[in-house]
Amino acid sequence: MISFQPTEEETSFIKVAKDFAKNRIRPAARTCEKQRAVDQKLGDEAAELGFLSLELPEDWEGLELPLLTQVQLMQALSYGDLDIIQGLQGAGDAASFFRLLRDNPVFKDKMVDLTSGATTVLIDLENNDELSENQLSLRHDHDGYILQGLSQPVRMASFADYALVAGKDSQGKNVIIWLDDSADWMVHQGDYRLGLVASGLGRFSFENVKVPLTHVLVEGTAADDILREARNRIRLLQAAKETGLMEAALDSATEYTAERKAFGREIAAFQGVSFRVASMAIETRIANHLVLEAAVKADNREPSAERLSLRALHRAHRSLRYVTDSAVQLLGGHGFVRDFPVEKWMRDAQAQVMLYGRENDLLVRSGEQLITGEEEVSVT
Amino acid sequence: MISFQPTEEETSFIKVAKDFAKNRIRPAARTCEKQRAVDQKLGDEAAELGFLSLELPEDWEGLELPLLTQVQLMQALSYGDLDIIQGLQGAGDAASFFRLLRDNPVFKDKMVDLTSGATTVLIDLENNDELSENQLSLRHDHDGYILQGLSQPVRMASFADYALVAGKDSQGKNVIIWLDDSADWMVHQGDYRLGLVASGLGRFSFENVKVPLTHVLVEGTAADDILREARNRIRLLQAAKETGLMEAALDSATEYTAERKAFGREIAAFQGVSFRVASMAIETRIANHLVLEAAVKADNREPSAERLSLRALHRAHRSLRYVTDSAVQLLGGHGFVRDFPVEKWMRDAQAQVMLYGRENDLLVRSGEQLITGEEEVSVT
Amino acid sequence: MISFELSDQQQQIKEMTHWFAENEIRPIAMEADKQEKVPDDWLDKVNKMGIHLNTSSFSGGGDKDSSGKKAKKEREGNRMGVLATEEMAWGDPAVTLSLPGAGLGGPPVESSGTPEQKERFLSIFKNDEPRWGAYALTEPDAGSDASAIRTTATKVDGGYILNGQKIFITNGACASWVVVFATVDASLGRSGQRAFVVEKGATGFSCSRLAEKMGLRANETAELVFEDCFVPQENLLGGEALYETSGSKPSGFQVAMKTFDSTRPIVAAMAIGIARAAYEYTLDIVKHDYPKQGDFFRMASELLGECEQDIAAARLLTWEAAWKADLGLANAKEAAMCKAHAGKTGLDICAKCLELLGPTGLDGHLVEKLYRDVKVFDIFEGTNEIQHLVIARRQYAPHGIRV
Amino acid sequence: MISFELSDQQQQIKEMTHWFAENEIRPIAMEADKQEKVPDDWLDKVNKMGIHLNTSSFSGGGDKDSSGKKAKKEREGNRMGVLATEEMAWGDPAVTLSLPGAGLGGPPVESSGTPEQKERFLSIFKNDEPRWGAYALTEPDAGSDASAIRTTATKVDGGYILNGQKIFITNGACASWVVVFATVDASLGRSGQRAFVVEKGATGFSCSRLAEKMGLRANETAELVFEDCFVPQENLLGGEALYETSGSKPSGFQVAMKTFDSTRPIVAAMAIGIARAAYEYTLDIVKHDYPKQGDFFRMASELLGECEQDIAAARLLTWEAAWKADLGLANAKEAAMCKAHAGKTGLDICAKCLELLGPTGLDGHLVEKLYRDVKVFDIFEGTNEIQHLVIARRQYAPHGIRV
Repeated sequence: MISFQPTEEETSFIKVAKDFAKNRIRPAARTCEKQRAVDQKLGDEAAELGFLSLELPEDWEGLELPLLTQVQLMQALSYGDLDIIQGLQGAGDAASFFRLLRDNPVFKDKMVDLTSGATTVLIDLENNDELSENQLSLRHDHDGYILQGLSQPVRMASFADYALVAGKDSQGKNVIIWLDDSADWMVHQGDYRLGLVASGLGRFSFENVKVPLTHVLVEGTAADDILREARNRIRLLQAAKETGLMEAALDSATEYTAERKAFGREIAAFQGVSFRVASMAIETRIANHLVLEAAVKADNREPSAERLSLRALHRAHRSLRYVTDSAVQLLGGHGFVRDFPVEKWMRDAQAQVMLYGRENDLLVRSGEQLITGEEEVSVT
Repeated sequence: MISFQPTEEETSFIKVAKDFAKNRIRPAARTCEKQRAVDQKLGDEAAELGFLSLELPEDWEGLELPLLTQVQLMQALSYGDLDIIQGLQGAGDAASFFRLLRDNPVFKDKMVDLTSGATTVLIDLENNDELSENQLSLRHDHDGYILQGLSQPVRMASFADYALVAGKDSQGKNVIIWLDDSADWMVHQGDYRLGLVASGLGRFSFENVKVPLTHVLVEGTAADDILREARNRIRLLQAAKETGLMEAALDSATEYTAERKAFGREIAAFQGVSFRVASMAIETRIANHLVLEAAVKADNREPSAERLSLRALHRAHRSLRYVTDSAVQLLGGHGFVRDFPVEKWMRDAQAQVMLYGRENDLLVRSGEQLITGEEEVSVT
Repeated sequence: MISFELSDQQQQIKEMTHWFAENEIRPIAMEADKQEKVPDDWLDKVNKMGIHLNTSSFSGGGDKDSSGKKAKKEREGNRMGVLATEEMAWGDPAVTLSLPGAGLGGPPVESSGTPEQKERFLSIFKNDEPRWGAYALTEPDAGSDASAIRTTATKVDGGYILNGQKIFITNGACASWVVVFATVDASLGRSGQRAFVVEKGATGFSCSRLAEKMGLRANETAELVFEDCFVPQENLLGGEALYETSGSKPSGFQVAMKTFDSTRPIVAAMAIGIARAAYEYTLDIVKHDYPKQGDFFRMASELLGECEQDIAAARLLTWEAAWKADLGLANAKEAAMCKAHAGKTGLDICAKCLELLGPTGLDGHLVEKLYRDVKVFDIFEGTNEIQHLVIARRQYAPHGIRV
Repeated sequence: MISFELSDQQQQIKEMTHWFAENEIRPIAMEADKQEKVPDDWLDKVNKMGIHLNTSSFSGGGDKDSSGKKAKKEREGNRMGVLATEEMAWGDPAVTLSLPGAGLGGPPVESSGTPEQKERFLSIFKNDEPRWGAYALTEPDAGSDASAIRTTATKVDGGYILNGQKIFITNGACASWVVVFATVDASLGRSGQRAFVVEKGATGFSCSRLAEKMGLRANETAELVFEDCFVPQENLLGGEALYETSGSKPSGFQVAMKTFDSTRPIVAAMAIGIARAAYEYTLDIVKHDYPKQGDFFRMASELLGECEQDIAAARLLTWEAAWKADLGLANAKEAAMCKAHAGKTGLDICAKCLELLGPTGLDGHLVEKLYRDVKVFDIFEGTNEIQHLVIARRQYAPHGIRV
């Protein structure tokens, strides 16, 4: 039966997350940005509350929640500050791979400690454009792989204990490898000013690093399936975070324009203002719903999950840019200075959409699947 | 010196055109639509005033005006009603070819009468998508060409005396041919309800029609140049017509919203209304300026003329859809019924953009030339 | 639990209405547009099948499903209504709007009529011959501003005398009765408004003209005139009691407004059905006729990707509004959101499909008709601007200001 | 005759400013953003070169070109101003705004100052050391609504006492003088407003804080405080005479407003310069590093095609506004149009370029800086919303209504 009602369990967990977002995360945002890292204590609290292990498997001490529940929690948390959420150390985007590869012998043999503070960085070669020089490449070598080149900027690079590299090798075969020796790489800290400054952005460089087969988690068609599913999950978790930021910007702009006066009345009384707030509200709601629907499909492992995750992330990107820009615009000059959070949110938003896939590309890929695949508009 | 001031000559000719548009064309629009053809008398008057021979060469009894002057006149005329302008019989889009091919021996030999009421239809194979079945094709035959298949819908098909077919043959070679025997083709009247209903829309069908070399105006690289230049000119004349319709819709919506009252005041007092009118005004002005600039380049036969004509027509299409839709929206229920002209204008606008090149395609083609060609933003 | 799966009942009505739309409605869509009329024999046939348009909760197949069921069962009439309406409009919106039934006149009678009135007006939709109800609010000088209506209702012995004019009335000429909004005293503003059910043939009630329109041509849009038209007391919707209960609060204006929260999702569902029809028609052509690589393929992927995304977005918003209504939750904001989004993107989607079809699309293709039809869905039942106002009003309500 | 060719003089200033932007400004752009400051020695160097920012008519190379030329020659100062400003901002907008000169304080002094004031305030910009002028209108509670300013000016013997606070003042702390708007009597509304030139070091005049900003970080944005600040009579802009001439008409408010028609095209030209810098930077990378076919090429063609089109559109609107100003024609509508379009599309263009650059664009690329810089161009000198209001007002003026 069509319903938009979270379960009671979800509702109470979401409340915890939203309170944490408002009372702990939001107030720490500027400081963490200045320090270019999330406050350790804040990270510990988040871990304590379980927010860093939502995606991890139960037998790895994770909560292993359905994606539907996780997206609602991620949205609530990101209402506080996206930068902080993206800078929380731990399994990060790699968590989805851990979930899907929990029984992989590589992990069994190595018994790496992933649940108490160690940080794993996901380097997805999909985000390598095959455009730039010296881009990171993975070459098959007779008994393993060779990693060579410079990755795109990724989150948490500055804090990396482990790295998970996933994507196509030079022959076009998918492979997922596990790196647990930080001597294998160098991290270029670079010059990041736009946004998500506390999230440890950086690029990995590898100089002909030999990866033995004992570090290969999976390759070939088996890797295809894992990669597809993990990417679907990551897209949705990221889109949910974006929705949380949208909500924050919407509320902030609503509040400001309800109080600020000009020409003798609250500026909300001008349709030039209030209609834009209404459009922001619509876009936020749409992004929310598209994420929820895709999460249900992903939980059910339906074939449409991939297309729906592309669709949800595309819309989240687009709406996020619109909503955060609108919030700055509605605050006028006050939107451009650091006295209010909206200027930071607009910067974080732009950094976020740059990190997680080109808007246009996500759209076209979802569209291609419509033409080559199923027929009906999928909402059922 | 940068200037937006028309010459005195232009100003007075534009005044004649605008008066004719307001006093003669506008009032006849609904009747012509019902008759599915432009009133003969109105056409005669337009011819009398010279409006049908602006592009034709002087030695063909045309006015042979610069494109810069013509676009201003076309804009003024279309302020009356685009459908009527598109339905005025005569040389139509073929006029640009006549201008460029005035000395062609085929015309010399045949001495066709083009300046007194005969109607020529341009069938440009560029508008053939290479997508549909039985599309019109031009095949080289040992001493001429074979025409076979069904054209896309074109203007004035129902009134055709002559046809000019231009585009690539099946080998990819450009060729322009002249057909002066209406027995060569059949016109499918079809079922046209959307807009430009008075413009004689129809499709030409040819059943293996043999075109002898005596009807080939030009082929190969010589045809490339003629085609490129003629298409640039046609794009700009069409874009100018679209700008005229935009102006009409803008004025109409402004007037209506200045008079109509709701909630105790003129609806123009609501920013939801007045800001949209302001955006319509901006778009109309932009379309106008891009056409003017491109026309200057085309008159000077500068290499950038092609890109600028693609750019101007792309923006005109986009703005036309926005402005005519907005006019309907601002009139509310009154915008949807035939008591006001805006519903017709929105339909005509949509038909127009469908006839003259896909918006997206025009944009991408202009963008490609930026990447593969010149560097600077061209406004100099 | 959040879910987007249809219940058995929902699935059933979706399938049934889709079948009907595909096999009965779509085949006559183009011809009805050309004739500017839905054929009488077709109407007679579907009426005998028991197919009606009821915008409060759709009833197909002749059975009433929203009343008298066993207690505790979750109401799902609004969700079923939007599901069914999307399918029907997918077949053709003008034909759908012309289906026999109470139409937009249904909700005010259902929500505000006395039991006697409900019985009297809603029971006439029988299989013997097609009948319609209608809803008359808009006037030449009162469009979006429903509080500005000027039609007067003068109390006389045994009833009221109406004088005034109404425009843009769907099925207004063929309707057996029309819910008419009028004011007993313009100086009272909204609280002076009353809703009446005026029956066909009433003296002084006539149709002065049928509107010619951009689209929805097969559906009748009437201009109605009331010249000293007597309406008996028992046709005052809700009876005098309704307007006396609590001073200024309930009024004809409230009757008019409260129906929007249930009709806007229905109107949104229609716009979605239209957009989906254009999208599927175009997708089909692209799939079968066009190349699967290269520039055109990429353009089609982009445009169709956007179309499908906006359809899904509009549909989810609409479902949410209907779900809230079924649960008895306030849904004015959601109803406005779905209407605003579906109305606007409906046109965008049709335009994108026309761009893909190219010039060929001008010649006898369904999509151009849908393009002409869909525009008004961003206008009637509250323009896009009014929807934005409603959303903004709800958005600012917690801050204690009224925009 | 309609023409888009530059005159010799226009071409010359464009080339000169471009040379300067490319060789002097651009090289320090990224570092100045990081330091949140334009280096003093650089400012000293360019000041010695005679490069100033003068927003009414740009003067480069130390020569004054807009005054005292032979009669009959068409004025072209505004066109030269927008051409030069676009080039400078292309180099870097924050550095450009930090250039010595009267800045936004210039236009009000030029348009409303007495000859003595013009001489006294505008002649200080000499080669010995860099000096600035500034313009202080906005207050914490008066942004778009300039008529609501609360800074008071109390008439005393020999002058006025100012009390109040101003925010978002470009070069407000380093300026040698600031044009300050204040009211002699708030109950008089706009006609009570006066413009004063407050000189650095005046007692009671201080900078309370420098704002930290999303972008334009290298440029100083000050918060100014006036606490019983005495301003001598001779610093009332235009003198008492200006405010007495015709009753309520001229006022400080008019002084503030009339400068917008010449400064808005300048601000638009800056936004265009920024957008063009992002576009050219990205085009260059796409040309040299990226494939010339396939999906990425098509996406790049589409996005860059849109960028270039909007840059050209904004530039043509800006030229038109400047051309009208040169001819002495009313240009408020055109000035608002170019500002609205350039401000909005400036951000769109930077965002599109960032999309093309992908994640790499986050790491030390100029475009992300330009993205942060450009946003405020849709806000200051009148927000996009205010521009729409100005355009609408002019659009409805012939119909006799004021919106």
